[in-house]
Amino acid sequence: MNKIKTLEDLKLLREGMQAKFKLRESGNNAENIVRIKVAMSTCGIASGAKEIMNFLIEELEQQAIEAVVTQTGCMGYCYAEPTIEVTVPGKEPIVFGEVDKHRAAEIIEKYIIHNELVDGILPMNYRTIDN
Amino acid sequence: MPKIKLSQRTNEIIREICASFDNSEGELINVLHETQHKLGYLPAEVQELIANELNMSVAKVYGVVTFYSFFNMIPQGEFPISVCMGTACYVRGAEQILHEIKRQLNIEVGQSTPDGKFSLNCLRCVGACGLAPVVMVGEKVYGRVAPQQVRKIIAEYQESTVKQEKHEM
Amino acid sequence: MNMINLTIDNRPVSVERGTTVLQAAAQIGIKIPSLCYMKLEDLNIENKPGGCRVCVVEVEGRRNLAPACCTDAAEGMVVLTHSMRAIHARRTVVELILSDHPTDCLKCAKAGNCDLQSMAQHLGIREIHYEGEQSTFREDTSPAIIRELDKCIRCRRCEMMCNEVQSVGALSAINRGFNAVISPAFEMNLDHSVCTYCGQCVAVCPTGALTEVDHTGAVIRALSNPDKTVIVQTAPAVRAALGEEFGAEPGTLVTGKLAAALRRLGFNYVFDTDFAADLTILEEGTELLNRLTAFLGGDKEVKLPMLTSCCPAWVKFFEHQFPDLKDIPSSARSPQQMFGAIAKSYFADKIGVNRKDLVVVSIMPCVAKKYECSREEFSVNGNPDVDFALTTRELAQLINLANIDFKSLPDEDFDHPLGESTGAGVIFGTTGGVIEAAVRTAYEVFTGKKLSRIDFTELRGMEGLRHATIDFDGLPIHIGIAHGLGNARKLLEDIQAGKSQFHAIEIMSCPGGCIGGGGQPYHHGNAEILKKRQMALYREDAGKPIRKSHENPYITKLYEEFLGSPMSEKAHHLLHTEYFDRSKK
Amino acid sequence: MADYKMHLLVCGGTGCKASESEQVRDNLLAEVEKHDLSDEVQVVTTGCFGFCEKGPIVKVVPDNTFYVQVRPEDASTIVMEHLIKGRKVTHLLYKDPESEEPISDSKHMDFYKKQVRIALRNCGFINPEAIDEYIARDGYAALAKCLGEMTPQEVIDEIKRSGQRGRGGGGFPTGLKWEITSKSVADQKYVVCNADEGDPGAFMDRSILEGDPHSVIEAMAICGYCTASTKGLVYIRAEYPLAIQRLKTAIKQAREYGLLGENIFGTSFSFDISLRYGAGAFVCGEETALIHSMEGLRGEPTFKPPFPSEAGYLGKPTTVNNVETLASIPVIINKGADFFNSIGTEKSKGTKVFALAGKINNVGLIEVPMGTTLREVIFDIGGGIKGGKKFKAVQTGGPSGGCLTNSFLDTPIDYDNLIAAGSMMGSGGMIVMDEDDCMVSIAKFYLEFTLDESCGKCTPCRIGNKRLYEILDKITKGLGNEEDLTRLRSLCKVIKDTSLCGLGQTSPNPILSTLDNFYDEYLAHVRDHRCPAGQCKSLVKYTIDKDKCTGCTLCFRNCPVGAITGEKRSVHYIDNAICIKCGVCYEKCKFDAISVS
Repeated sequence: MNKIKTLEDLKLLREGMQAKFKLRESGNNAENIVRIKVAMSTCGIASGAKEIMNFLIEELEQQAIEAVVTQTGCMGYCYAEPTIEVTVPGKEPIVFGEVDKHRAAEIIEKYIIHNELVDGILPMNYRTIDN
Repeated sequence: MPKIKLSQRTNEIIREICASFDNSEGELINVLHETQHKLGYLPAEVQELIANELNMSVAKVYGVVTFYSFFNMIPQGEFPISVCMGTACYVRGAEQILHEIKRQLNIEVGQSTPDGKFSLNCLRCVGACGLAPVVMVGEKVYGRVAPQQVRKIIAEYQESTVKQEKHEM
Repeated sequence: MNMINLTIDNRPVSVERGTTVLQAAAQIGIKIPSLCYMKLEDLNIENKPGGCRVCVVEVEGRRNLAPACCTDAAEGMVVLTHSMRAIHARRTVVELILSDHPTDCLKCAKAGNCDLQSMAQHLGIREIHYEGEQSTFREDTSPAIIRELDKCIRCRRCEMMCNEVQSVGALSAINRGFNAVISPAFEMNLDHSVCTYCGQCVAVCPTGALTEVDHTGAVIRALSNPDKTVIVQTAPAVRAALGEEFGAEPGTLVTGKLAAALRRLGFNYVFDTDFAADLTILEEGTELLNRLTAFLGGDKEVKLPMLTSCCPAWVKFFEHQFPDLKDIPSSARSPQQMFGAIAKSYFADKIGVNRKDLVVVSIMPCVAKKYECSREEFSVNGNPDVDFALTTRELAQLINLANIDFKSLPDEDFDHPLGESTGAGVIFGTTGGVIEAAVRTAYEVFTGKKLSRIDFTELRGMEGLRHATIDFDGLPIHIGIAHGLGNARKLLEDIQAGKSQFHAIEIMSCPGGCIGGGGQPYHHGNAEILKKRQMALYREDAGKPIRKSHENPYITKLYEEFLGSPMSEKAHHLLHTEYFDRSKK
Repeated sequence: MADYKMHLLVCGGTGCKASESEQVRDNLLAEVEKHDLSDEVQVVTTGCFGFCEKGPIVKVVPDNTFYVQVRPEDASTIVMEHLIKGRKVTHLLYKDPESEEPISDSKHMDFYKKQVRIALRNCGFINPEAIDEYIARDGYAALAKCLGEMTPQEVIDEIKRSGQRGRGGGGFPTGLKWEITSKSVADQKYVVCNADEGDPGAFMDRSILEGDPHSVIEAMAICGYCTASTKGLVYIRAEYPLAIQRLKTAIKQAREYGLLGENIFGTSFSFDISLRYGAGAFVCGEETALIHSMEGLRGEPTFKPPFPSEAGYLGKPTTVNNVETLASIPVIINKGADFFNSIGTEKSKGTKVFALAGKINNVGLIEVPMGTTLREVIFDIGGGIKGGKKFKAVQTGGPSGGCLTNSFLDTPIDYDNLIAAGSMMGSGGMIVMDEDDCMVSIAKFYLEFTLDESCGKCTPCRIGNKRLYEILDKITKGLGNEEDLTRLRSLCKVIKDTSLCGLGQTSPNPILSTLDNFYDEYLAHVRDHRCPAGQCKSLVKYTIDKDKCTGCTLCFRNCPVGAITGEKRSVHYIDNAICIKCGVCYEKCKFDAISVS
């Protein structure tokens, strides 16, 4: 990585990254893949987020589902750890709570493959500053 | 306190740590962290050597070690048990858990079992309040613990003999 | 411009910027009580942790009470030192301290001299509303100092003295919360630590937590044993301070009464350590001249500067902290030990008493002297050269026990032969005095000329570090002076670094020298007392008929009859010593 | 195979459940089946929407229709009207309280979302170990803007105008703090991030550092620019290994990108950050103690002034800011002070992160605008009290704060209101207590904490708190008297009035606030030797009602100490000499046969 020397550098990088994410999220082209974020904060990890992340990666690979699984910080739903956010192309991201292996398998099977929701999804209950 | 003699290697380790912080008195806490990380605890002889290396009084080193609850002067058990005593855990029954562990292991807080297997400590909030009450064994976090589960948790380790990867003094 | 106007207890006061409320109040005669705060004016010693909270006052517009000792006066500030709220808080704070303090005042070594006791009395405390568990600690007895931490009020004065002033580092605050206390590392005994027994912690402790080991009982036993000949020596600084214990103004010289009191106590011979001080000058002075001559002659083996070695705390200090420099100090023993060695040889022979039946007691301004006389190298077949060292305070105790009305005593003289001294011996008790005494003799011996003036005022004073150059008839001799071990450390570090330009350095452990020793009457934080004691010694010196050690006729006689010459083999055996590496390296 | 076109999301949060949301779901399911829509419409239960006051809630996806206060009998209408006829059921829509207009789309009713995430804007959103993701969300744009377009004073003015106050507890205006350091003259100055989050039950700072470390790094650099400091230090608890690791990674990445180091953005401004570790001393959250600790000393506070802004780390001017304070700074710069100060109350601007814990359903990390009421936080966002129990108190401000009761539930949260109510903002721990919690024990719990964490330097904190604890202990053992309550209050006041640092000055707050708000409970302990919550072990006794006991042996089997005896199918007994009063039998008994007295 080259150093960011100017404001322009930063803007270019930002736009490049934003475009990349948009591509992923808009879901009607090459990057037509499922994105999963696993909340990996202390309490997430303490309640098994790491195992879930590994499980998801393996399962998705085995089922040949194109997906990116990344970590993220605390989503705030400590009562429902581990939590994951799943973004299926073309759809709003959905947060699932209390994800154990069984539930993770269910999410892949029902939601990712069959667009079927599973009980206990966590509605986003906060406003962001994005707009 | 029984006197121990530090091995040549331990001496070197401590000297290296001190040197990596420029033997600077102001870095004492970092040095202690690093040393405890490597050796598991900070017995008197280790503190004396550190004082010597950092060119400060051993009384001051001891003053710092005894001020911060993170530093230990006695070896921890093979499986250190920590009970979170944060408020969230407290209102969800951490005291009963602690009581039960003390009863099961027959030790008080700050002590180790005679076989050196377990040591018991309290800590203030690991930040897993969503899982209260929380007990940690080594690095592993047990959430939503009930007094009846304590026996089972301890039993998990009773048989096991995972040697800690700590440097022998 | 830099004056600040404020009101304290409805009275206006104008003070310089940087003045605390406590000091500002004092300027208009308002004495805000305090316990932990202590300032020794001009000695650069201040203890201001703001911890005891006794000096809290009400400052208009502030949410909480303010500690007067660390609150700077500010323009327009309105302070109430005795509002209901302040009094209630102050009394409660003292009650809290008392609730964690033993109540055995009647048999406490510090009774009558205890700041906490006075404070409780001052505030009229008759009941403690908050009784509860008291913190308890193991009592620790060392050769010189007793630590009874149950009586510690965490004022941190001892810690400050031990670290900031003395740079000894034997003590530190340890643990925290209710269990916090001041202790050596690992709560070990003081005698396992790097403690030098300088006793400055004892000198400033407001309570009975730190006191000296009491040897009065042993001395009474010796005095009442008909088989023993008991002789006493008394250090120079004692005569300038003992009077304080009996209500005399600080700075009152009580040399004559002191001799009288000692005689009434039953000592068979009443001698003066000043005699041994003169002897020290001859030995140490000769050693200096030898080293100087060799050095000037190009001898690379010779080490300079030469450091004085009269102070036992200083000796223990460099043995622990600068063992690599242990060849630099003079090998001369301290006056106390020279006296003991001569008393139990020369004098014992003279009066025909076996050394085993001769008991040598010393009266010292010092607690480290207790330790010094217990050092193995200062005994012969297990019989110490000096049997017991009492502090000035212990002597006062002894005088009281013997029903002596000190004030009404007549002035008496010391006995001969070990009681005769010169003005040079007297000033050993103050910082700068030893080196001045040495210069008076060294100059005349070195140059062969008579001094035109005897008072070397350039060597006097109270600054922690001083230096002067004395012209030895064309040869400039650079002299350094340090009192307080923290100051001494600076000079030693210079020596280690090869930066020292001095030929000779005088070091005394206690601020002010022996007049400020750990065994002296308590100064309670008043540095004026030390200065007055210092002036007293210079007065005594000025009034002495002989003021140069080498002119002391009894010293001359001693060499003629017994020792031969300074640094002779016999002198070396009896009057010199060696030092040990006490570091753990 | 189903291919759902629509989802009906029924809130399954505890609040909604209490108002029959389960019945709503069952009815919806039945209606869907009845109309043969099972393959197209899926009915699911969700977690809490955070709008419990208007529950039960049903949301229709994908059109985001948001129905509130849905009754079970409304199910048929929703299915018939909305699903089949495609018409929204107007009377179930949320009505704007001002205009009385129904709002059909949840996208246009963000206001029901009580939370606004500023400090937490990236937490749970980006990968904290990927600087690119941070940059994609305007990361380091604020730093670029400051360096490129603003003078240090302009930045400080902007922060001052934003009205932001320190989130560590004290509430000192951030801009002012920066300004003081900027005006101090010295050859070296420091920026310190206080990440020694020690309040038990608080984990805001940890979450931010774990979830969005770059926001803190960026803000420290901005602070460095404003105050002409080139060195930053993060003082972080050693108990937070994950946060430490993420922070280290982030610092490394920022250095690689040239966002830390020499000549940032090609300007003459250089700044770098290193870490210092705490070692388990709560008092080190106090800034002078923190600085001593960073210098390798015992973390004992010293008297202020001098303030760190004038003489701090190594005697140099030092700006000490808390993690959350810093995390909001880039937003203030990017979106402007007006954006920030449009949120909140008159004297407390912006948002505050709280760690919601205790006897509450939705334990978690939340961020709400200043001025949100405790009721909204506890009952909407927090989803109410666990197990359907009664709300008793909420503790804010950790060991420095107080317990607030029912009567404060509608108090808008801000610095001044909380202090007026006898508590304080503190760093943001919010512990909810229910009817089972004994307030005397809670006060004692906090005192024990303070006692443990007091540095021992000043008398009132060292001995005074010990005495407070002893009195409380006596009371919880049933040995107290009414005079003790007077002594307690009087000593509390002196400790507050005379202690050296914030720890001691606030340590009596948990006692004073419980004395104020739960005096009857104290009285019950000292007068009747009774613990109304049944929590003080010395004062309770468990007994088995022989008429109700069925001899099921469940209590016998669960008793950890073997205090219960009895044959199968016959009445059991508790031996009170052995009983440790853990309450397990009481919880386990299915027949209500065990009583506490």
